[in-house]
Amino acid sequence: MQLEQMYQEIILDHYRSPHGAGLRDPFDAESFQINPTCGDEITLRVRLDEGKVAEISHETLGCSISQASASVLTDLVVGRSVEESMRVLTAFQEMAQGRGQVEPDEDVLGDGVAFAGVARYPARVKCALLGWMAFKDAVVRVSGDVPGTAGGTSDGKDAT
Amino acid sequence: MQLEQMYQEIILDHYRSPHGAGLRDPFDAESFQINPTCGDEITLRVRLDEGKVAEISHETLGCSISQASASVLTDLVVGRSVEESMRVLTAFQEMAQGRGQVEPDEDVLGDGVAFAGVARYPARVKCALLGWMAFKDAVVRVSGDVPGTAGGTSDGKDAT
Amino acid sequence: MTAVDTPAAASALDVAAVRADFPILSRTVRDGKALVYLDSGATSQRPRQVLDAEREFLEQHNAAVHRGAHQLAEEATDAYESARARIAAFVGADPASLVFTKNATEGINLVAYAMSNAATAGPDAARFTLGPGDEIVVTELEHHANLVPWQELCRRTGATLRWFEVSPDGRLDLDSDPITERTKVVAFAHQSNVLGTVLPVAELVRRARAVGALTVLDACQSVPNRPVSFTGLDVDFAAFSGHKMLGPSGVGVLYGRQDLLAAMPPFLTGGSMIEMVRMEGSTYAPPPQRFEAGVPMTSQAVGLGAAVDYLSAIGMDAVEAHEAALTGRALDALAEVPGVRVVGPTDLVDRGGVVAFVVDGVHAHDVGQVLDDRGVAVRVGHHCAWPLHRRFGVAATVRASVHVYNTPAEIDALVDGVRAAQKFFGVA
Amino acid sequence: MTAVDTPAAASALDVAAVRADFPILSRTVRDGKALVYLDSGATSQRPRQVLDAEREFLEQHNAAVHRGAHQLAEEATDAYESARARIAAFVGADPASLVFTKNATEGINLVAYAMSNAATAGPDAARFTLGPGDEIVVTELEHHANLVPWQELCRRTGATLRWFEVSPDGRLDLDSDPITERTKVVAFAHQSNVLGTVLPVAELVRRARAVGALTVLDACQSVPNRPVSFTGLDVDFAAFSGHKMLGPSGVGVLYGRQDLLAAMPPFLTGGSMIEMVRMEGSTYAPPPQRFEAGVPMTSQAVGLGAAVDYLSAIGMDAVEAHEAALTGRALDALAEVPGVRVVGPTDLVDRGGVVAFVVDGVHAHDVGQVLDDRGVAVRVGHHCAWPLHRRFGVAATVRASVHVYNTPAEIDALVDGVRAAQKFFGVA
Ligand SMILES: Cc1ncc(COP(=O)(O)O)c(C=O)c1O
Ligand SMILES: Cc1ncc(COP(=O)(O)O)c(C=O)c1O
Repeated sequence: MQLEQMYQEIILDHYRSPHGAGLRDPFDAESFQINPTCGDEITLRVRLDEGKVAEISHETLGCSISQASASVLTDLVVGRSVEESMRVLTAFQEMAQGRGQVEPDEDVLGDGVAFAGVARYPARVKCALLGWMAFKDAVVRVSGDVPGTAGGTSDGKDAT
Repeated sequence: MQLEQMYQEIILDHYRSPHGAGLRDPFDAESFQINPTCGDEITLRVRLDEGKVAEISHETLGCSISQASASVLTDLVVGRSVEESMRVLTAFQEMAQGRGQVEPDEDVLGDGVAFAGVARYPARVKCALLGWMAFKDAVVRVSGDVPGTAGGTSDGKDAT
Repeated sequence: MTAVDTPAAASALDVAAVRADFPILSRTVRDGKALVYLDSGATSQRPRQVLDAEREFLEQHNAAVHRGAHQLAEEATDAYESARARIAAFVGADPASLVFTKNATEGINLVAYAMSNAATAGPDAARFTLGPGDEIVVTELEHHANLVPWQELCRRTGATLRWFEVSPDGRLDLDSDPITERTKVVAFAHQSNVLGTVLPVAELVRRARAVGALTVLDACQSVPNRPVSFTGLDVDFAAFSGHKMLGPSGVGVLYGRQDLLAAMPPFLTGGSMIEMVRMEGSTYAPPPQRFEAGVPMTSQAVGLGAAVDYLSAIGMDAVEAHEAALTGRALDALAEVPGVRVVGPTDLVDRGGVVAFVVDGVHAHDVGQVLDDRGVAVRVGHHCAWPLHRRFGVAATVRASVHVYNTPAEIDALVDGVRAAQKFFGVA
Repeated sequence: MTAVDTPAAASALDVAAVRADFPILSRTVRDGKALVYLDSGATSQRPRQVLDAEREFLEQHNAAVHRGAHQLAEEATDAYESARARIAAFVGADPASLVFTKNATEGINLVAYAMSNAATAGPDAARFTLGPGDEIVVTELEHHANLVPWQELCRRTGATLRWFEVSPDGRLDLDSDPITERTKVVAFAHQSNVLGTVLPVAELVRRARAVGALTVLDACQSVPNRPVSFTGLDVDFAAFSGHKMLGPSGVGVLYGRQDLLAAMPPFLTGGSMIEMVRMEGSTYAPPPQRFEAGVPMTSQAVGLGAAVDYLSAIGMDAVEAHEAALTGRALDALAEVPGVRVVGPTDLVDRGGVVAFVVDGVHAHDVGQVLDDRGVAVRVGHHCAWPLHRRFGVAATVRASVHVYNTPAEIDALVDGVRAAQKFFGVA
């Protein structure tokens, strides 16, 4: 059974009690993203403070993967500088889109490495990225541009 | 060589010296028909007299089959009643569309039976029918309807 | 709602013999699990008879149809037109009323675009013109393919879209009827690709006719699965796809009443659909050629002809009975699983072989993943019927759909898999 | 004009080995005559590598792409997108700039309809809108597929069609240039499907750009026969068909510059091309998905990918050289036959492998019949370029066209057949 490789305990834990769940005030920007194939939705709010990600909150209507991913995102980027958080995002995205070929760096991704198994299921990659794309979009809305990333959703494949 | 079965001497004779060639005045109606696949054209004039086909004249820009067919048409219908001519037309059309399965009646079709070989080449059937469709159309233009035929070009397959 | 309702004809279908015709069914997935293919509502598999027919055509007769005067071109044209004739007989129609398209989506778009083109196409086409004040009626259960083209037609013409609603048990709510004297088109599915509901075609046609509206039937989920006659149903237009009926992808059919096709302006333009072309302007061939611009999907039409022969040899009554038996089994078994809710009718009355459901506490995507891990292929998501999902308050459902090659044991594998998903995610 | 001009690369193509890959070439026609297929300009034949790739896909991986979450759906999606990537590399483009269509005709119509749809599609699409006073420029040598859609676009929008003329030697008459500040689109063939003439793409792009007009390249007769890079040519859009390049029928490609595709409104609408659908209205996915509504021609895309692999393995330089050698041989030999007149350039400069001609005193249809009787398959008629034929004062021509599998002996069989036709009809 390959299921356990995908649904690692860390993922199931985050899914059962997701961090950052529930929308909170105040916030600097909000992003609403959908996955057009399955209709899953996330609303994500971000509050920045002196170039740092001060708070993330989200409401996710989606599968275990998208919920767990939004939770891990919260853990990974809150407290970091916007620039650092974008480096984490890039690393996460590369792993998720890597078809299982990209070796994730646990120092950068922490619990995020648990999603390496998801990368082998192309139909689930969008689930894993939904929250991250919302985060990126929200940051753009605050700051007008995204430091430290190239392209991202603009390749037409991962836009939600 | 199957060529001779298609290009029977009668056909080649009519092709070399077509009857009715050259547009003549006076006429009761004129029809212009084209073959959309090869661009062949015919302009055909008909003059009726007391319910009879008094004269046919035509200018045919087309292959040997379409020219010979217009010539044979002239021979077959001039002097006949409109009604008789339509019976000949129906018989000719049935033979031409018969894929070589319809035994032509020489009493009705005269030299027209020479076109039985053409019927085995579906791409040439339209050539053989071009003049006949012009004749039918011209008669309709004079009389407003065509006695003795059912459908004809309206099946969408042989409209030119 | 039970397998007891199954007509005796079901026995006419020898499923083991049928399965032997489908090479893909003997492959395994996910580390050696037998493939349980329950996604025929998305696309069906092809029997070797269809593959062979297409290959034989390509190895022996391939040429551009309707264009050449050599022997191959004759043979190719004959094969293409013979396929049209056999497919026409299969759906109770005249060959001249069938237009080959790339899929059903193109067929529906063809009608919608012809209607907006009517605005500039002269008096013959006047009956197709639409403008502000005119209305188009669809239903809330439509596949996007029979919804978005009408939204876009409204955008182009200024007409307004209205719709029938769906009742909680997954039936069309006939009381929500928005048809009025302003209605010009009524477009609806023969069978929902999510609920399985078969719509009351005769009644909808009657209501549309009463106000002089044209009817457009989305027959994607009916032609593959039961006997259908378009002339019998008396619809004006109908569309279906080859790939859902054991035929090739890349080919579909638009049926149109001949007098309507004859008056309708063209959609795609180019080669083979013309009567006369000058730089200054062109005139167009009679239907169906008028609507088949360019080199067509020749071998695919031949393959679809072979698919229709294959289905006819089984008999569409037997196909329908077989699918009803499987559907009944699935509905019965899922009803036994606590926490599983079928979206759509739970009996077999006016209902076809697609079963969509939700599992409380487990997202459809996660259910699908567990099923996939066990070799069971279903579809998860909104199945291109997003408004319908919204109406039922769910983002996504799991959908199992059957065809001639499915077995009762495969239904059991599905239900076992659903229980396993509940267990894996700790909700049972 | 002679075979002496042939690049040395021609030797790279082992025609006997190539022929062995094409099952249809070993069949006979008309009572046992060897098939001499000189109609590849209409549609080419398929090597078994293409047939096998499609069959392997259908027997092992077939599923609806971009829609399922099970293993087959993953594999099918990978195969489909891998084909897109390989085809993109073949034409020097990014995969995201390639849209799969059913044929080139649909691709050109897509651009034309997107432009009329722009009128009601909001500010993003404003750059595509057309109206009275705007002009579209084509040429007199276009295939109907690159003429009639523009005539119809003019009809829908009130824009005006203008065209380049053709000189007596079958070249584009650049002095007849109708491009002005009013020109919004310049659409032209890369190579004429009748004359064989290769158009001066760089010069036409330069002139179009100078006035801010979009360029649309009909690449149907170039992509199959020589190395082509759309980004190198710097056109805005380009279209071609699979069936002319050893690939399946029912699949074609539209190339579009990514920034243009991103701003362009959709054409066909339905499943798989949406972002969000509500009954009240919908939003659309980014390209290329936005332009691929419905279940696509999946196995056909896979087959086209295999065709591109096959051509690449031979090498497009070798293909071009091989065809040039055959064309040179045909031009030389026909020049020796009194009463035969080639319509189009009589040398190999900027000229591809289609040779159209008339025979004094014998109608093209009759020449074609004699050739067919000898097993030689050519096309007769106006080849969907009726205005061009009118410009040369002929109703119909005979057209021979070559591809990788043709041999010098087949060219000789053509020329012998032309002489036989003259004899049969008593003009020589
Ligand atoms: C130059 C040219 N353009 C367009 C087309 C149309 O291609 P299709 O019929 O495959 O759409 C053809 C071939 O028929 C062609 O030769
Ligand atoms: C009810 C219904 N309508 C329309 C379609 C669209 O068919 P296609 O994608 O083959 O055009 C489908 C299948 O996807 C369907 O199930």
